[in-house]
Amino acid sequence: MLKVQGLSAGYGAADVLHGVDFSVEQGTIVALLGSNGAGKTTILRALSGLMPARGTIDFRGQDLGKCNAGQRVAIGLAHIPQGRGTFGEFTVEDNLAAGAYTIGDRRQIAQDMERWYTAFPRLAERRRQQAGSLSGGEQQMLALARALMSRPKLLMCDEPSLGLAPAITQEIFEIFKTLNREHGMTLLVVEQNADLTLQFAHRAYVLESGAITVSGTARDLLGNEAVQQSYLGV
Amino acid sequence: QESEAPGITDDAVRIGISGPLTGPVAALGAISGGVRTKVDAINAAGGVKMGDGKTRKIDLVVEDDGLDPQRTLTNVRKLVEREEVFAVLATAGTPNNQAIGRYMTQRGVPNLFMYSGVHELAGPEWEIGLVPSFTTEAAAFARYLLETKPEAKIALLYLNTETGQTFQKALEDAISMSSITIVAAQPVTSADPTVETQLSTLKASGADTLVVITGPKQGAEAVRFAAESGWKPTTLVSNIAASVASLKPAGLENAKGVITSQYLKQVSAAAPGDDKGITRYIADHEAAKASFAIDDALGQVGYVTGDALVKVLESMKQPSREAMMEAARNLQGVELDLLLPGITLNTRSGEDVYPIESLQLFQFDGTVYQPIGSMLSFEGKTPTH
Amino acid sequence: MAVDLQAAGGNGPVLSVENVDVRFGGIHALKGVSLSVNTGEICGLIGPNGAGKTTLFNSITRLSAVTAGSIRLCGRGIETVPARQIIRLGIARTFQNLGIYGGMTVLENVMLGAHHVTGGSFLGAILRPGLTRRRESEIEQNCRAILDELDLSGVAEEAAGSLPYATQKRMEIARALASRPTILLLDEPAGGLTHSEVAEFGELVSRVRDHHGVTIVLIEHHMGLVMRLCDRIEVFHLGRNLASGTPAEVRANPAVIDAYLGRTRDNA
Amino acid sequence: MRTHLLRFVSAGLVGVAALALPLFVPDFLLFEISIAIAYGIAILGLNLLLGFTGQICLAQGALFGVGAYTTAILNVNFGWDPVVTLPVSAITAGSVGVLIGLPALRLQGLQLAIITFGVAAAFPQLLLKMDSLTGGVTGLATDQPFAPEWFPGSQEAWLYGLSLICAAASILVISRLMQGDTGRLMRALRDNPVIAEALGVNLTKGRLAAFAVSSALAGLGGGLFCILNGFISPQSFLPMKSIDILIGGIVGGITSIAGSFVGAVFIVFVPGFTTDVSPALGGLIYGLCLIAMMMVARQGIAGLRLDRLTAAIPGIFRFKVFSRMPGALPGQLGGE
Amino acid sequence: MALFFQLTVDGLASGAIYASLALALVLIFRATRIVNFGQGEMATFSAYCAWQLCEWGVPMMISFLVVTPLAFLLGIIVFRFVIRPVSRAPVEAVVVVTLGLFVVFQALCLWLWGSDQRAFPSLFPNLGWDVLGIRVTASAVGTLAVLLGLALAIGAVFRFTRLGLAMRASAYDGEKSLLVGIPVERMLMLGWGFAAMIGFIAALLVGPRLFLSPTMMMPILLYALASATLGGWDSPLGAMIGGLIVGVVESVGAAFLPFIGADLRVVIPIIVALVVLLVRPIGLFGTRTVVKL
Ligand SMILES: Nc1ncnc2c1ncn2[C@@H]1O[C@H](COP(=O)(O)OP(=O)(O)OP(=O)(O)O)[C@@H](O)[C@H]1O
Ligand SMILES: Nc1ncnc2c1ncn2[C@@H]1O[C@H](COP(=O)(O)OP(=O)(O)OP(=O)(O)O)[C@@H](O)[C@H]1O
Ligand SMILES: [Mg+2]
Ligand SMILES: [Mg+2]
Repeated sequence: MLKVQGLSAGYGAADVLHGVDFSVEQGTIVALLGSNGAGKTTILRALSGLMPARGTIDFRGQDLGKCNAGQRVAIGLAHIPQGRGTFGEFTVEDNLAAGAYTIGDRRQIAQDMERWYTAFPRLAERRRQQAGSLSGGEQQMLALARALMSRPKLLMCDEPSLGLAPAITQEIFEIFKTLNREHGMTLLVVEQNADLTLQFAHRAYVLESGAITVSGTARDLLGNEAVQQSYLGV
Repeated sequence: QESEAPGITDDAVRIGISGPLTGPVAALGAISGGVRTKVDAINAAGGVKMGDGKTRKIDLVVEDDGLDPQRTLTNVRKLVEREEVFAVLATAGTPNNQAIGRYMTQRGVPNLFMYSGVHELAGPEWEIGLVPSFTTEAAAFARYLLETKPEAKIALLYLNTETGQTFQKALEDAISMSSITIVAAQPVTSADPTVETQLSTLKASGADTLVVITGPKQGAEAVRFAAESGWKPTTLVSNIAASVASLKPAGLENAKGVITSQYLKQVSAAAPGDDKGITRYIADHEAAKASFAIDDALGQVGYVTGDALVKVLESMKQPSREAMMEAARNLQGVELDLLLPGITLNTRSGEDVYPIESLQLFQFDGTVYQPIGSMLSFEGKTPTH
Repeated sequence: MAVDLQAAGGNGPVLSVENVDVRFGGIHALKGVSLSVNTGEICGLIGPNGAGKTTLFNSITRLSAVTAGSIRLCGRGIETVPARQIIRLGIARTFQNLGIYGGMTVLENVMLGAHHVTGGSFLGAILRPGLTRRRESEIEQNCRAILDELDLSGVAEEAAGSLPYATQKRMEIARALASRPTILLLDEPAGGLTHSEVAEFGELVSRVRDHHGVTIVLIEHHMGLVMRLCDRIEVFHLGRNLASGTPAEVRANPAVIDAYLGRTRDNA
Repeated sequence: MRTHLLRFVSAGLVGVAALALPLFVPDFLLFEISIAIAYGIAILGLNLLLGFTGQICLAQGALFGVGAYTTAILNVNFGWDPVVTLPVSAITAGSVGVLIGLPALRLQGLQLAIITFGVAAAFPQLLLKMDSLTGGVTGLATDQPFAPEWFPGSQEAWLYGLSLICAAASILVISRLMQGDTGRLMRALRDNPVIAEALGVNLTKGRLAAFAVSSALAGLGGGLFCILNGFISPQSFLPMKSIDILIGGIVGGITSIAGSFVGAVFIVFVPGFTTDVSPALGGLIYGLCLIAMMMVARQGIAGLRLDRLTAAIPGIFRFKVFSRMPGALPGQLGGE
Repeated sequence: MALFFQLTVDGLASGAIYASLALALVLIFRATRIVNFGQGEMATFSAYCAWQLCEWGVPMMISFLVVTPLAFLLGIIVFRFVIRPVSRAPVEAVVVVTLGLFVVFQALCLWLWGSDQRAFPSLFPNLGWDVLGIRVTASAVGTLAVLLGLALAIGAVFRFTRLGLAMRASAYDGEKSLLVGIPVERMLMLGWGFAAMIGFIAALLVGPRLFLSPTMMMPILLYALASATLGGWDSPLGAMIGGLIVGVVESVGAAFLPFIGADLRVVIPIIVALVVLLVRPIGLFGTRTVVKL
């Protein structure tokens, strides 16, 4: 579904990514691990078109190099950015509506909205509240729900569990699993909670200093000693 | 010898103008346009034959000051020191002339025919005005009211600058011995978006006469308000706001009956008439491809100023700045193309430094101004201080 | 102005929060919560999202007004102290969503933490440049020492905004320490750390406590860290106290498991 | 250490060049340059506010006027020597500035900008209203300090020297404020006042002090302006003057000392040049100039990193430009 | 007392003038987060175009209808060639650019049409009614009605439509908007287009009262800014009400406050705005934003 070759990108003079290659198969969950500052966020930003990058990105047969960020969403790529990704001065409801910008069908929007409200009752309570005043975790939920509103084919999450209570984290991962299993949604997840991530991912890549160092099935990685040491805390 | 003065050679004399070409009062830019129209015509005819026997062309240098006195000073310094002009002409604005007064005096450069209706001079030795003071206009209005409406209750709309204040004081003086009263006076500023508030207040005062001494925009507004609000007072509008062109936005039918005072001939492109002065002006205007409209009063003032400059140059005995001031201070019955018949430039060294002190009253009939009464002369009556 | 711990009575509670209520318009974010922190301990504060943990920090540092209840630092009520005085009383904090100055260097950020110590005045800066410069270099030395301690010397001159998330969080701690606090409020400081990094971070926190003699209140969702590090844990839920006790007690508490930890596994 | 030395040397070079200027340029140009310096001092003050504390004050032209009128009134009504009035002008304008700054404690950038712009608009009308003191529209003519006997140069050179001294004093004040704790404090207020407050920064004091210094510099510039012209009137302090000063600040670069003076030169000379090119199109050319300027030099002229081209003199165009996060200027005209 | 009511009515009439420019300013602020100082001048320019068509003999209504889309186009062109190139620059640079627009369009009008004031044809009949001794003009009533309609329409578009939501989102944060697939640049462009169009309509409404001249809008800029501030920068209806408040207080205050008087009336909008802001820093109808750290 997604094939990335020789991806390089950086801020200003120095490159942060040095020719990254990886791919994501249709209908799988792929985890991207890596220590702090390895460049995981940068990869996602490059993929969603928020920053210029070199190399080829092929998404379902289309060359993403030719699409701008808005078009990438329209063809099914969604990105939940790290940290606060919501429109702070909009209400929760407006945030969700904005997330559905690429969807034309009003009924479908209303349905989806209800669906995510049910999944995150916290948000339902806070419908009319400004997103900026939500608690950190609530904002994270909102960001997730908003990305899902566009009914993406490939969902990229940047540390979705950041700031979420353990119970909610589990819940979100359950949602991911359901989306994947029942709707065939493909996921690319950047996570520090490697333990949990590898439990449900199919494949995983480890990024070190802007280059992929380890790759394999999630099971392989769970058994990999180096990975265990730095990411699993065994 | 004195011909050392800068800015003058055997075949050219250089004159500088600093005036607003941009900004909210860019309309005043027509003055320099008018001067240029006259100057172009004279140069095309070979130049001015000056009192020392030499014929010189006039070389005009114009700088934009946006009516900011500080920029006027900078411009004038540039004109005098870099462009080396012989004299500065037609500087517009009271504070602007105040700003350059000292410099002109220090340098001994004529500030000729400055354009300001306030008669106070900042550097009397080197400065002279041209158009009538607002005190003259106030006196003319007062005289009209004394004759036709001795019980008039005046509502005064005035510009809150020296202009308006000078006028107001003069008007008060002129009616002080009569039973005419000023029942309400409202100031306007050039920054007012509209002046309806002031006009409503004036109307509510019960006045039967409206005297307007403001810029053209507020003048037109006042005229329209007076007509549209059903007030219909006798309306007297200062000549700085009363040209037909500037009344047009108010609706000419609304302006019917408006009275003003004037020293310029009425020029209408549609009906030029056979007045020689006007014919010449129109021809010059066309030849110069002037950027202002032919009926633009400020352009005409500029033309008159240029004309007056030529007259002064002609009567200068020597090519020196002192001689220029001397000539400007001793004008006797000088007629100009666009001045109303009977109005001439008159000055007398040491006694009378105000060239035009006569006015004719006019009333608007819906298309043109018709003269009323005879020429009012206030020769030598402009207050000095 | 920092409060002298010894004078305040040894190991009594440094910070005690009683029945605090906070409302935002119609939202009742805190409904009479209490918290008491003893000198020198590391107190964990956990609870589901939106439970009001950050809001409590905000009320302690006076960024949100409390509608009822009392907050006492060493016995002294601070509910009405202006926000900018709080740091002088010895309370320093970090922010959940990063409160850093991205355009400044790390060193500058940290030196800002020491602002209240020297409190440069405009007149002083203009009229007494010598004195100003001396103080400046003093502070700089101190701050560099703190950066060393937190392993940030390498990035001291870099713009804070371009650093990795976790480094920025660490820098916030350094800045808090630069203010010489008696009590340190950390709001999710270990977000975005890998497991090995979390372990290191835990060591760092205890080192900081021992070395600087500070009391620490820690909000974290990282259960492994909280359980290992904290002497005592307070659990909030829906703006109320849900439970409190030692890590083991809290972990076993069914109400906590229900509301917060989740049933599947304890996510350590 | 090396960069320190270089900065010292380059500042010295600029100083020497400034001192030698009267030998090379004609008097009227020297006069215009002095006027530019007067504006430059006011712009410097504005930059302190805008660039360093992130507050915007569109009344800088009015404060400039307060300074000018203080000098003029003290000279005309009380016979003070104009030069002696300068500190008083600075202090007066500074106090007025603090008054204007009071709402700043509660208002955000955009709102504050508009309120202060209102002050700028009211100022000339106020001057007219108080004509017994200010001379109304005719303005006030003041004495000019004459060059003493021993001074070899012209009167203009003497006044130019006075301007340089004022400029040097202002630069000294600003550079001291920008360094160290006060500099950090101001930038902290600009980038995020809430965090700043949590860090113990006194918002009230910081903001008002910045306003005071900024206005005082405007006052000093204004006083100097009055001395240079020997005459002032309300026409010179119309609201557009505040806008011009703002333009000067931004075009020069709002976080740079040298930029203030570059910007002043821009607003003093460029309008003249453009009307010289074509009187009818002058305004058009000037406006296009402004727009083009911002396309080429987004951070202002001082942000052009001329030092990259001329690596040897890094200090001249960037005395010290403190980096800013893009869009970190909160609540300015435009932008959250 | 009659005078008081008359002044109130006058105030509403001039308030409508301020409100009309304020509306355009608020629209563009809401859509792009920029205060466009050149807004009034762009409107004047379009009004001149319409005037020119009338002068050439085109019927009034037709020329207005022709120029309205042209004004929209003008907004788009300005965005594309002037604003977009500086979109990544710091905000203060954008401020200077809009000031540049102010200068450019004023100069352009001056150059093309000269500085004389012109009579601008009015949309409304030249009617007036005497209501209990108070004069009410058709143009004032008409202007108010049109403005109210516009304000409500704009407000509704922003609040209830997908387009409005997308425009608000683009203005709030371009990057986040891109992430949800909103074509940010197109939204900003539309914002400029609509604002220019509303500006033109404003100019149509006020042109007959102010007389057409290159600096027509300059004196009302401050009042419009004060009105928008008073109403709250993100509310079109607020701008409208703010304008009316400023107009009425100014009109009545100038006549009844002896120290202020007509010559100091320019301080009135500022004082009103200041008082309101000190009580409510976001304006009467503004929305408060909370940003958590
Ligand atoms: N805006 C920026 N300007 C300059 N450098 C940056 C910027 N953002 C990130 N970097 C640098 O790029 C590198 C990679 O950053 P990135 O955010 O992609 O890392 P990451 O793997 O997502 O880390 P984290 O766990 O902190 O999210 C880091 O070293 C960081 O310092
Ligand atoms: N300024 C505010 N305005 C309105 N509601 C607010 C505001 N601040 C917080 N809240 C609400 O108060 C509740 C408590 O928020 P708080 O940030 O304290 O939660 P928290 O415990 O820190 O959660 P998390 O772990 O997700 O950060 C939340 O539901 C939030 O929506
Ligand atoms: Mg990251
Ligand atoms: Mg929180």
